[in-house]
Amino acid sequence: MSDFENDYRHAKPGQSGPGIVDYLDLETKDQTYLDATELVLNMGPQHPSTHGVLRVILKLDGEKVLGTECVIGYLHRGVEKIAENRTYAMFNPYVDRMDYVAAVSNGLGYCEAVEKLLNAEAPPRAQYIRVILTELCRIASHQVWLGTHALDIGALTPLFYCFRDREEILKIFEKYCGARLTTHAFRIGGCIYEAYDGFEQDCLKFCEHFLPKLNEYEELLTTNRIWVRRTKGVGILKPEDCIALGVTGPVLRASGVKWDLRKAQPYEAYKNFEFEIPTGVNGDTYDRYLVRIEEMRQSVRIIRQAVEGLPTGPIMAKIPKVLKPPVGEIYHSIEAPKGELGYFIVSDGSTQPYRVRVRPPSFVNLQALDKMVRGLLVADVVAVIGTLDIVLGEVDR
Amino acid sequence: MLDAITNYLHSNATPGEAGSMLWATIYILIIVIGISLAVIAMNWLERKILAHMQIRLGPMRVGPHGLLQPFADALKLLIKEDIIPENADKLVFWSAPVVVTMTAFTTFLVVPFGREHAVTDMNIGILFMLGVSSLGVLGIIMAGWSSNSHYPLMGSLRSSAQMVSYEIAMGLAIVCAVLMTSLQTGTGTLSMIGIVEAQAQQQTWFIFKMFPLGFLAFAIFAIAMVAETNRAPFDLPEAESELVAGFHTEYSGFRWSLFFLAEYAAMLAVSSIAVTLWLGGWMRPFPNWLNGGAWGLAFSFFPALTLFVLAGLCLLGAVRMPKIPQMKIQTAGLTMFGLLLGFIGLVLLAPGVRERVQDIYWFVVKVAFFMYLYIWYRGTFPRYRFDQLMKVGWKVLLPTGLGVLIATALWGLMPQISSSVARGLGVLP
Amino acid sequence: MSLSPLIRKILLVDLVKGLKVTFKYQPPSEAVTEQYPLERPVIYERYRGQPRLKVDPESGHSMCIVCNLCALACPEQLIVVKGERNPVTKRKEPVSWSYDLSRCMFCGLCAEACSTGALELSQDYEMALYSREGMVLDQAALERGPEPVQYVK
Amino acid sequence: MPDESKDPKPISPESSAPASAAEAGTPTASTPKSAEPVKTSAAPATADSASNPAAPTSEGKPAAPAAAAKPTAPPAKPTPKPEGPKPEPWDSDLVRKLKAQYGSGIKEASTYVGQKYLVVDSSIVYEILLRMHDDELFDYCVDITAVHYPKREQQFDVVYVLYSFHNNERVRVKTQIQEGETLRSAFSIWPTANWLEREVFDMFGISFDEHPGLKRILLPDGWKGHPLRKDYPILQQDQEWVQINLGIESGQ
Repeated sequence: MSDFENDYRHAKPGQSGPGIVDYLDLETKDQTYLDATELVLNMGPQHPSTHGVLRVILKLDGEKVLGTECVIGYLHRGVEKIAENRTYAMFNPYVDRMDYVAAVSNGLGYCEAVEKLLNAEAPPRAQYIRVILTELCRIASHQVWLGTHALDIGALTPLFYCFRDREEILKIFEKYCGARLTTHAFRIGGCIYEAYDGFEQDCLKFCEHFLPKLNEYEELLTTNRIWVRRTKGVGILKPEDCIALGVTGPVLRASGVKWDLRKAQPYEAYKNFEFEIPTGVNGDTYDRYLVRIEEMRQSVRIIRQAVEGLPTGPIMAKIPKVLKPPVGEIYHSIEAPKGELGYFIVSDGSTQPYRVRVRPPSFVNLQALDKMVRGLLVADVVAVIGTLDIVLGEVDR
Repeated sequence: MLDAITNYLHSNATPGEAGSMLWATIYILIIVIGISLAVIAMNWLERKILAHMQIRLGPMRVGPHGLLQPFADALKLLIKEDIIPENADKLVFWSAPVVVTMTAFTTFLVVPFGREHAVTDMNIGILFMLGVSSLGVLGIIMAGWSSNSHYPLMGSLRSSAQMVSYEIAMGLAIVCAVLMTSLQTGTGTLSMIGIVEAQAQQQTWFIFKMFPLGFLAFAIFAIAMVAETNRAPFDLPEAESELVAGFHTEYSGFRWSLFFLAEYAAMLAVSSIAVTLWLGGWMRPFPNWLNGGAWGLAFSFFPALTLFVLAGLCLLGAVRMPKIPQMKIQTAGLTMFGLLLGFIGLVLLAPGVRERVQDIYWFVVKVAFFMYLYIWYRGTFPRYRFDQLMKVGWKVLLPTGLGVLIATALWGLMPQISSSVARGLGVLP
Repeated sequence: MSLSPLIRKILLVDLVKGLKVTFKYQPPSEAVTEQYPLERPVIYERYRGQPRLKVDPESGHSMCIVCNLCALACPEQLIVVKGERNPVTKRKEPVSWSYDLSRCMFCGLCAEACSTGALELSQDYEMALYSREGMVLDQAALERGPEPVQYVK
Repeated sequence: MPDESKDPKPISPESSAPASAAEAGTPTASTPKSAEPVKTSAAPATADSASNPAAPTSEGKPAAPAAAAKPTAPPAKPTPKPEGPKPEPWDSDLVRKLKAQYGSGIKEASTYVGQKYLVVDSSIVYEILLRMHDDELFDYCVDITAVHYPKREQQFDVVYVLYSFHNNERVRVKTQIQEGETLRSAFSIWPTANWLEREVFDMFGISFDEHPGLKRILLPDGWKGHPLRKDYPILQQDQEWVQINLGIESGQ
C-alpha cells in the first residue's frame, strides 16, 4: 500500500494527478477489476450500522478491506436550493433538519452567520442561554454517538443508559422551546423564548445527575478488555492526514491537533468560560472515544459556569422585523459536535439570501473513511463509521 | 407384560441400563418436552432479564407481563411463510436445521438429572456428548452454504472455525475433570453418573478440588462453552452489525425456529456438562458437611419453597396490576398462574415426591444459574472481532488448558512420585 | 484496592466491573419504559403541537381577523385564509381556512406572526389519521382540535 | 431505489401572493416569488466594487412595533438605516507579495466585516492556491463552493475558503469563470478537495480537470441539469425524472 501523502505531495503541476487513483472507480477502469480473489460487498444503504442511508461499496480480499467507495445522496433534500426561495427567518427551521441529532447547534451557526451579515450582536443574556443550550445539545449528540457506536461493536446496554440520560436534556429543550429534536430554539438576533422559571435548577440538576452516570459508561467500556481490543489501533488517522483531508472536530483532536473553534476563534460568550480541549495521542478509535467522553465533561463544566453567570437583560437584539441585510457575503463557522459547521451566505440586499452554502463536518469527515479503513477487517469498517460520528442528514443536505 | 413395566420401577438403574425400552422412550419424551418447555421459558426469561438490565420492561402486552409472548412467537413462526431462496441447494437447505436440532437433542441422552434419572448411563458418556455436539457445526455449514448468498456464507465459515478451535479447549478442560475422578478409585470414568458419584465419594465438588486447578479448568470450560454456542462476547456468526444475521439469514418461519430451538438446547446441554463435571450434578450443596437428618429434611423442602416464592411473585404482580378494565383478564390470568405454581409446590411437599424430586431440582437450579450467566454476558460485553476471538481460543485458552491438565496430573500423582523419589533416594525401603 | 495490572487482567476485574453495572440496574424500579396508552407522557406548556384557532369566549366569533400574516410567515406556504368584511361589525370574518397539516413542521413561525394571537400551537400530539385528505384542516377542525380516529376494520 | 423527493416542495405561484395586504398597513414584504428571485440591484457589490451597492432600503418603514416578542425599543422614529459596511481594501505583506508577483492577476483584495478575501483571475488561481498552501501555511482547505450570477458575463464565482492552523487566519480566494470554463483541480494541494469539487460539479456543472474521479456525488448519475443554478427548472426537471423512472405523472 503506497503511502498516501508522499504521493500527492510530490505531484508536479505537469504530472497528471497523484500516483495512486485515490478514488476507486469501478466501472470505467479498462482492465477488469473483478479477478477471482476479490469479493465486492455492498454495505447499505439499508444496513443496520451505517447511521442512516449511506452505501459503502467494500472491495474485500477475504475479510480484509482493499478499498471503499461511499455512495451518498440518498437523503439529499436540496436545502441550499430551498434557502434561495425563503426569507432569512423562514429558513431557520430547515437548518435543524440537517444534523438532526444536534439541531440546536445548527440553528446557532445559522443565526450567528446572519447576525454577522446584519452587523448585529445578540444581547449577553441571549448569548449565555445559547451557550447553555448548545452545550446541552453537544452532550446529547455525543450520547447518541456513544450509544450507537457501542451497539455497532456489540455492547447492547450503553445505548439505553445513554438515551435515558439524554431524555433529561430533551425535557429541558421541550420546556424551553416546545420541541425535543428539531428545536428551532433561536431566532436571528437572539432568543425568542425567555428562560422558563425552573431553567437554572433543571440545568444544574442535570449536571450533577449526569457526571456519575458518565463514570458508569466508563466503567462499562473504558477498561473493558474486549472494547479496548476492538478499538485500540483501529482506524488510525495521522495528524497531517487529518489536516490534509479537512477532518475537524473530535476526530482531529484525537489525532493530537489541539484545535477547537470555541478557543481558536471564540464566538458567542465562549470567551468568558474556561474549559480545556481534550486531545488524543495516536488518533485511533479508542482515543476518539476518550476525547468525546472528556468533551462531555467539559461541556458540563461550561454549562455550570454559564448558569451561574447568567446575566439579566433583554434577550432579543434590536433588528428590523423584515430582515434586509446589506449586500455582501460572509463565512461564519462554529464548533458543532461533529466538527466545524460553516455557513457561507451571499446576500443581494433582498429579503431572501442569494446563496447559502453549508459546510457540513460529517460530509468532509466521511472522506477520511477510505483512508482509515484500508487493510482493516469488515467488523472494523463498522467501528470506523461509528467513530467518525457521521449523520447522513448533514452529509447529503 | 405388566411385570416388564413394574420391575424396572424397583431397580434403581437408569432405564437404558435396566434395558426396559418402554421406560427409556418415556424418559426421552419427558426430556424432549422438558427441553422445549425450557426453551420457551428461556425465551421469555432472556427477553425480560435482558430488558431489565437495559432499564426497560421487555414484553408487557401479550399476556400478563408478557408471559404469553413465547407462545405468540412460536405461533408466528409456525404461521410465517417458509421461503426457500430460489437457486438455493434445496436438499441441503432443507436438511441443515434438521441436523442441527437432532444433534442438539441427542446430547441429552446421557445428561444425569438424578442418580437414576437419565435416559441411559453410557460408560463413555462425556465423550459421546462432545462428539455429538461437534456435529452441530456440520449443520451450520450446510445452512450457510446452501443459502447461496454472501452473508450466510461468511457467517457459517466463521462459526465453523470458531467452534472447531474452542472444542479443543473444552476437551482439555473435560480431561482435567475426568482425571480427578481417578484420584480415589485409581480408575477414572467417562460416564456422567460415574463422575458425579466420584465427586460424592471424594466429598468435594471438582470445582473446589486441588484448589486453583479445579477452578481454572472450570473457568476455561465456562469461556469455551460460551464460544461453542456462539453466544455473548463470541456471537460473531450472527453479528447483526456486519453480517446482517449470520448463517440463518435466509431462513424464515418454522425452519428458523428450529435453529433457535437448537441454539438454546445446545446452551442447556453444554451447561449441564459443566454442572455435572464441576458442580456435582444432582448433589445438594454441602452433602456431608451438613448431613444430619434434620439438614436432609430442610434441604428437601427447597423445591417446594422456590415454587411458593414464584407463586408469591405472580400473586404480588397480579395485585399490583393497574385496576382498569383492559387489565382485568391479565390480572385473572396472572392469579391463575400463581395458584397453579402454588399447587405444584404443595404437590412437591408430599414426602414420597420430596425425595425423588430432590436430585432433579438441584441439577435444574445449577443449570438455571448458567442460563442467567449467558443472559448477563449478552447484556454487558461488546463483541470480539473474529481474529481476536481465534487468538483468545488458540493463544490463551489452549495453553492454559494444557498447563492445567499437566498440573492436575502431577498433583494427582504426587503420592506415587514422592514415594518413588523417596525410594530412589533410599529414604524408604 | 490497586492490584497490579497483571493480576487485574487475570482476575477479569474489568469484566466484573461491567457486570456489576448491569446487575445494579435490574430492579423494575429502574425501568424507564412508559406504557403508552395507559401512562401518558408529561407535555410541557410551551409544547408545539397541533395548531389551534382560538375563539373569542364572549362573542363566539373566531379571533382571527384574516390579516394573512401567518400565511406570509409560513415557510411551507401551507396556510390559505379567505375572509370578507362583515357589514355589521365592520370586522373581517374568516370564511374559509385551509391548514395543510401533512406539510407542517411545527416551527411555530405562524403562531409568532399572528397579530391577534388567534393561531397558536396547542399541546395535542395525537394527530394520527387514516386519510391524507384528513390532514388538510378547515376552520372547524382547527377550532375543535384533533379527535383521534378509532380504527374500524 | 430511486431517491425520494429530490427537490424541495416548489412554491406553487398561485398559493402565495395573498390578495390584499395593503390595508394591514405593513409594506408588502416581498413575498417569496418563484424559483428565480428578481434581483433589483445591479450585480451584487462583491463583483465590482465600482458601482456603489444600491442599498434598497426603503425608508418608508413606520416604526411598527416589534413582533410578538416583548417590544424592546420604544417606537421612536428609527434613524435612517446606516449604510451597510463597505469592503475596505486589505493591505498586508501577503497581498503586497502577491500583487508584486502577479500584478493585474489579483483583481481585488479587501476585507468585508473583518473577513479577508482575494479576487483572483481564473488563469493563475492554481498557482496562488499552491503558494498559499506551501508558503503561507494555509494547510486546511475549509470549503470549495460556487455562486451563480446568470446576468454577469463571467457567470460563476468559485470560492475557496482557506484556513491556516499556524497563524489562526481565514482567507477566501475567489475567481470568476464563464460557463463551460474549467479550473485546475485543487486535489493535488488538499485531498479534501476531492468531494468538495465533485459537489460543485454536481450542483453547478463546473468541471475540474485532473480531478481523480469527477462524477456526481449527491444526485443520481443519470440526472440532467445542475440544481443550484439560478435558471434550473425545478418543476419540469422533477416530473421528467419521475415519469421516466417511476412511470407516474408527477412526484408532487
